[in-house]
Amino acid sequence: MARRRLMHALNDALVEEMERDERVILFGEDVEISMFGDTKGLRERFGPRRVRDTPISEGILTGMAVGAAAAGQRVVVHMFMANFLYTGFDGIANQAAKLRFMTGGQVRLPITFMVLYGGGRALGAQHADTPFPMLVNLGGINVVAPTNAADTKGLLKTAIRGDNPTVFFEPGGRGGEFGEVPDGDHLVPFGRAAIVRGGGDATVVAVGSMMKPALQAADVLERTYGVAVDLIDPRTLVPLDEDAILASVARTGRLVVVDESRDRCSFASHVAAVVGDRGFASLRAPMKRVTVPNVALPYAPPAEKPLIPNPERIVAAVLETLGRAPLATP
Amino acid sequence: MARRRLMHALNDALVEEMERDERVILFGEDVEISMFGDTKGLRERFGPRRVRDTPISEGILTGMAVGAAAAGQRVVVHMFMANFLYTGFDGIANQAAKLRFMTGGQVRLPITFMVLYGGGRALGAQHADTPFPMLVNLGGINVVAPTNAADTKGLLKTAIRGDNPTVFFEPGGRGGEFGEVPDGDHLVPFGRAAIVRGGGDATVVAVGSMMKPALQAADVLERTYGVAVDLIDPRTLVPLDEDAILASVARTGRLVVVDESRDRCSFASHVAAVVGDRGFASLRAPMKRVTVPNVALPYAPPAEKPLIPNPERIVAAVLETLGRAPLATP
Amino acid sequence: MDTYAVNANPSLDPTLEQPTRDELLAMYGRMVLIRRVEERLGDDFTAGKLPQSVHLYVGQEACAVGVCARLEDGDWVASTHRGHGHYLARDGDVRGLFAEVFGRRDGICRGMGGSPHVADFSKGIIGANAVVGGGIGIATGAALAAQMQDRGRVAVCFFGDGAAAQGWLGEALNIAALWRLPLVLVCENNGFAEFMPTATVTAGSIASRAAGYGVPGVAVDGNDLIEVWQAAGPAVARARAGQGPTLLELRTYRTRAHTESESGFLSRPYRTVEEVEDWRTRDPLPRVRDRLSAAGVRDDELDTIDAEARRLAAEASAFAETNPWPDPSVVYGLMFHDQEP
Amino acid sequence: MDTYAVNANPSLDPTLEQPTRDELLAMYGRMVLIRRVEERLGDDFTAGKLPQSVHLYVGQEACAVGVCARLEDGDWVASTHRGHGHYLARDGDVRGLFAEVFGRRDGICRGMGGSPHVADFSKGIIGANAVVGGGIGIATGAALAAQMQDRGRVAVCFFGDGAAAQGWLGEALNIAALWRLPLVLVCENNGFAEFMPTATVTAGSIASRAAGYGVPGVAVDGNDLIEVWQAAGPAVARARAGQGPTLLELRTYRTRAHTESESGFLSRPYRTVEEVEDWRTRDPLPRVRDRLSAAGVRDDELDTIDAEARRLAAEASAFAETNPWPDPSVVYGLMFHDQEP
Ligand SMILES: Cc1ncc(C[n+]2csc(CCOP(=O)(O)OP(=O)(O)O)c2C)c(N)n1
Ligand SMILES: Cc1ncc(C[n+]2csc(CCOP(=O)(O)OP(=O)(O)O)c2C)c(N)n1
Ligand SMILES: [Mg+2]
Ligand SMILES: [Mg+2]
Repeated sequence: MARRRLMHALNDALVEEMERDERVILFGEDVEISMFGDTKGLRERFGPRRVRDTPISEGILTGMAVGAAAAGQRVVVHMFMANFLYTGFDGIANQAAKLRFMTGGQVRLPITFMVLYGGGRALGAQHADTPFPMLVNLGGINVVAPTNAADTKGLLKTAIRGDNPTVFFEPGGRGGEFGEVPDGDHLVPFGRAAIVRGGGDATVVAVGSMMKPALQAADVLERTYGVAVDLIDPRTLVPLDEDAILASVARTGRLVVVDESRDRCSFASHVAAVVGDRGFASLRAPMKRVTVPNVALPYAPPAEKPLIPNPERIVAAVLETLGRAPLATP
Repeated sequence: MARRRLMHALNDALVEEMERDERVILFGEDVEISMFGDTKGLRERFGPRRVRDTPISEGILTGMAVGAAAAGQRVVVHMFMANFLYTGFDGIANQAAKLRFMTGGQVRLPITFMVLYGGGRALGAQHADTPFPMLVNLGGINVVAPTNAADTKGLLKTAIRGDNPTVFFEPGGRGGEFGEVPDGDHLVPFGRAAIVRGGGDATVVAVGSMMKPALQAADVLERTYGVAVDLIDPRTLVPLDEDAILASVARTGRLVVVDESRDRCSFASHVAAVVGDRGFASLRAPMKRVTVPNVALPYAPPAEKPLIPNPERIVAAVLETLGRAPLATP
Repeated sequence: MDTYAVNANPSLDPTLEQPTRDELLAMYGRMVLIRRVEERLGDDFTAGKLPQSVHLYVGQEACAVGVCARLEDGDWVASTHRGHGHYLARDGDVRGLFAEVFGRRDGICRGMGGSPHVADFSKGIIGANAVVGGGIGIATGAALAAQMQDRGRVAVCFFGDGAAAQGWLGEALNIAALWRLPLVLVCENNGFAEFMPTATVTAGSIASRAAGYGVPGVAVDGNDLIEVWQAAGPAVARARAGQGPTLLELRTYRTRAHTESESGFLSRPYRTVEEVEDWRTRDPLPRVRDRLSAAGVRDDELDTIDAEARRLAAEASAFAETNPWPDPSVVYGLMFHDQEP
Repeated sequence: MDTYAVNANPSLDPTLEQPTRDELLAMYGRMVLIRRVEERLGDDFTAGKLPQSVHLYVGQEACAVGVCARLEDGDWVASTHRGHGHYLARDGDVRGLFAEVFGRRDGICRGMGGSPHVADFSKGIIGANAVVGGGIGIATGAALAAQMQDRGRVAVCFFGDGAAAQGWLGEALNIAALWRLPLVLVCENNGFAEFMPTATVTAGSIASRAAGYGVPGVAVDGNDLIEVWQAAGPAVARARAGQGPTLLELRTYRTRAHTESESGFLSRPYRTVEEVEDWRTRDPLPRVRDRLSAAGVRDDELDTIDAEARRLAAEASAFAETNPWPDPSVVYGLMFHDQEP
């Protein structure tokens, strides 16, 4: 075990996979100097052929990733902020998600698109989206959103070593939280949720950076209300470990999904839809989504902050599923 | 009343709104000759300044729409197939959906993006997507998907006359179905669902081109099983008439949503999530989604056909919510 | 060749490389095969045998054949919705092509892609894009892979005059020039983007766009096989030698419909009969045939080539027609490698 | 001017139009105001008063001022993440600007946009884009609207050398040339795209990209106000006269950080101290000041301009600091006009 920040875990994963397989290449805007630290030192270590700064041309970077992967490389593309996935969306939605299918399975596309996402840092509407839904909906793209350092490393390694296109959502925030990371070749499989807490009173599914407020909410619920939740980290949105969620709801009968997507067609909506179908028999209360309202994120921090799911909203949602009211805040 | 095909209803709406307001302009690829017939004759009628063929440059067409609208025009852009929304997605997701918000409301953006969508015509994966979810999730874009000629006309007129960006999903198929269209200045408001049938046994929500198989399913259910469904056409996905759906589910306790989006994070998922929250108390059975499985659409018709919601799948889903089994097909 | 140039008539320029008689004969064979395959597919469409309409390559054969004759096994080609010709120019499998266009089980893409997506990695066809211009990024990426792998491979991207308006072209020129990628960008300017004449959607000229990136841009007569071959040679060689990209503009003409179904939906003509007839007089096939005759190839030899092409097309069409449809369940195995969708 | 040209030193060319003394003085005032506002915002950031880091315009003042001096009320300007200068060059409101950058209620965008989105329609600023290159489409659309409305308006797009790599630039050149849109594309080549030197991400030259579309492309010294003004004049006039677009490349330098926070996260330098110092010797402000002195403007007059700019900045900063935050509920009224989100 080693204590690593999220960004270092990302960096470790990149180093290990680039060491392991020389077909792995990395390109993107400013990956050499690395504003966030995730790709720091890679250029020096692996040289200018394998690690390349690119012009600001998201439109073609995604298509290039497809071509380079189809022609035998393992490609990591840093797309910077998730909003720039929109800018390069053709290469993802029309090409990466479909080329294997359209060619009758002739090709493997080992591509990892890395992006930062989410709000809370006064970055303004064009740098703060969490566009899980459009990617999850494509069908042909794996979608990964780790919540801690160990999974960040293990999932990124799985993405790079895998043979399918993946969008990897880096938890935002410079450097990120510290966490214990297992030594050695630590891989985390796709499609297996983590049960972060096993409580039994209600099921809380929290995605990516929403795990932090969800953990805080779980503490408050336990301490203040004596409510012990099952807290589930899906880790990968595609593939999705529906069974882990359903198993928990089968015990709790209650579901709250915490997701930084905007509400309509959010990932939270989809989890609720799955449970409202396959898990309906065990449901004992309305399913709650704690998401970003259907607005863009503003710059002014006091206006931005309440839009992003926070412990208070999560606590209130869980209590509502239990038919209880939050205590008046002092 | 006049009997008009869907494509003619579109054309009528365009003619009327362009007659009514000379600020309305139309551009896009091959809008002059009009492959689908929707924009036919407009160039001749309104001249080469207001109706313009553009180069194949979706990337900038969407951004141009924003600029032209912000500078005082009412803009209709034909984006051809819905898959090309991906190609020009930056202008929609980063610009059209956010410019008003980011400028503190300084601007109105009267933009209508017209697209054809959906499968069933052996057009292949890059011409057959139904990307409702990514648009619905943006928050700042109205999403319209009419099912019949009258609404097609009325909703398109509302979109063009409105002051907000709208993606208008034209029901696919050349020419389209016939339908009765009211005479005069026929406008259909956004956010008001249509109750196509009032049955009471189960609620079926069917979107856009899925209304046709849903109607067929409703017939079969009535004739063969004695089941009378509430059939709801939301007409606009954003804004969404949640109340109409909830009112129906309050009576029926059963929900089936028919949507040509791929399943994960589909519009169907969102409707289920809303009902699984606000309508939970009245639910008496698992909520069913009849959608496209999480795959791309293939070219070979026998492989494509079963992927698209059809009356059989809808009938089976409705019966399942009623705890009944379909009769063995002869 | 470092600047934009339209060669006057280089195929007659004795200082330029000339194909040998055998090379010419081989290229002619491919061109004839493409022509007969396309005509047959046109007939098959008219006869209602195809699931969808098709975009045929008739009139443009010299482009694919002249360029691909310069390629080697292992080189990559990104193709378009009008891609049957590119595939056949890469020694494609005629039956597999027909079966694909018919949407059948033994199509090269198992019936999943269809006419606009005729891709065959075993022949270096790295996707045929129905997103106009979508191949540009893919080819640029393939060129990057080729550079990494250092085996002298090159990537060629075919795209239309319509596609040249996509911003990706500029992005590709920039990146490929900066990184000296082994990329040849081949614009087949066939006069139309669907029904829009090139001139109404293209400012300046396509070949001249290269100069702004310090990339050679060359325009030649795309209906003249020798010119195409002569322009492609140095471009491919330059790429292979690690000297970076070239933009070729091949000026040709689509003598058939944009899509075979167009007469069914167009309400007015978009070009004159005279224009089409005029271009037919510049048909690329007879020009090569004449040259071969002049070089002493007998008429009956040439007729045999033609007959054999017809036979292959007819045989493949019959094969495709009786080939089974794909099993619908196959779709679930194709989204991901080794992973459920 | 129909081809790519770098003027040697046109500001000294007596055959070119020269600004009057008053015009020059007015432009100088704007430049000084921008400089002092930016310095003040830099200090405010360092003092921890801003919600986020800022991209300052220091060193580039001649670009915005020289171009905008050629504009009229009603003309449109699409701006960038480095947009404070463009706004002030359009006679922007200093208090409204500060309040916006502070994220406050009385900011020009009500605190919703912040520093990278300093837009003010009343001054013709049609959005400031934090999507690099995102203004290109918007300006092209505004130019189309201007053409439709036929009032001689023009649209100007400012964008960086980094943004020039976005394919949108080629798309805009093509469409604007075809339709003769009243568009002036102004690339401020300040040497870097974030931390990537222009040369590593730009093949050929930016101004020369215009030629491929038959559009004039001109590169001038962006640190020389007169040169910028001289290049912008004909470009704006051409647009206004309905003759179509022009691409200007203004070669300048960013003497401050890419983003004021960069020293906090960069692990290594991306340029030398000498390079920055060298460019400081070419600071656009003293060059204009010298000229004004030579034209007889007294030092104390010039000093007063400077003092007044400082005062305005300080006053606006103090205003912003005490201005209330926006009411969080305001967000729900801003997604749509007259419609709930
Ligand atoms: C991104 C995109 N936009 C629009 C279309 C619709 N479309 C199909 S073919 C075509 C014209 C293509 O013209 P060109 O590139 O010249 O190729 P050609 O058909 O002439 O071979 C268009 C616009 C498309 N397939 N993809
Ligand atoms: C589409 C997009 N890609 C990447 C970024 C991240 N980014 C912010 S500023 C910048 C550099 C812009 O360079 P340039 O256009 O030269 O403008 P400058 O900052 O030099 O004024 C980049 C890459 C972005 N904001 N938008
Ligand atoms: Mg063409
Ligand atoms: Mg720059």
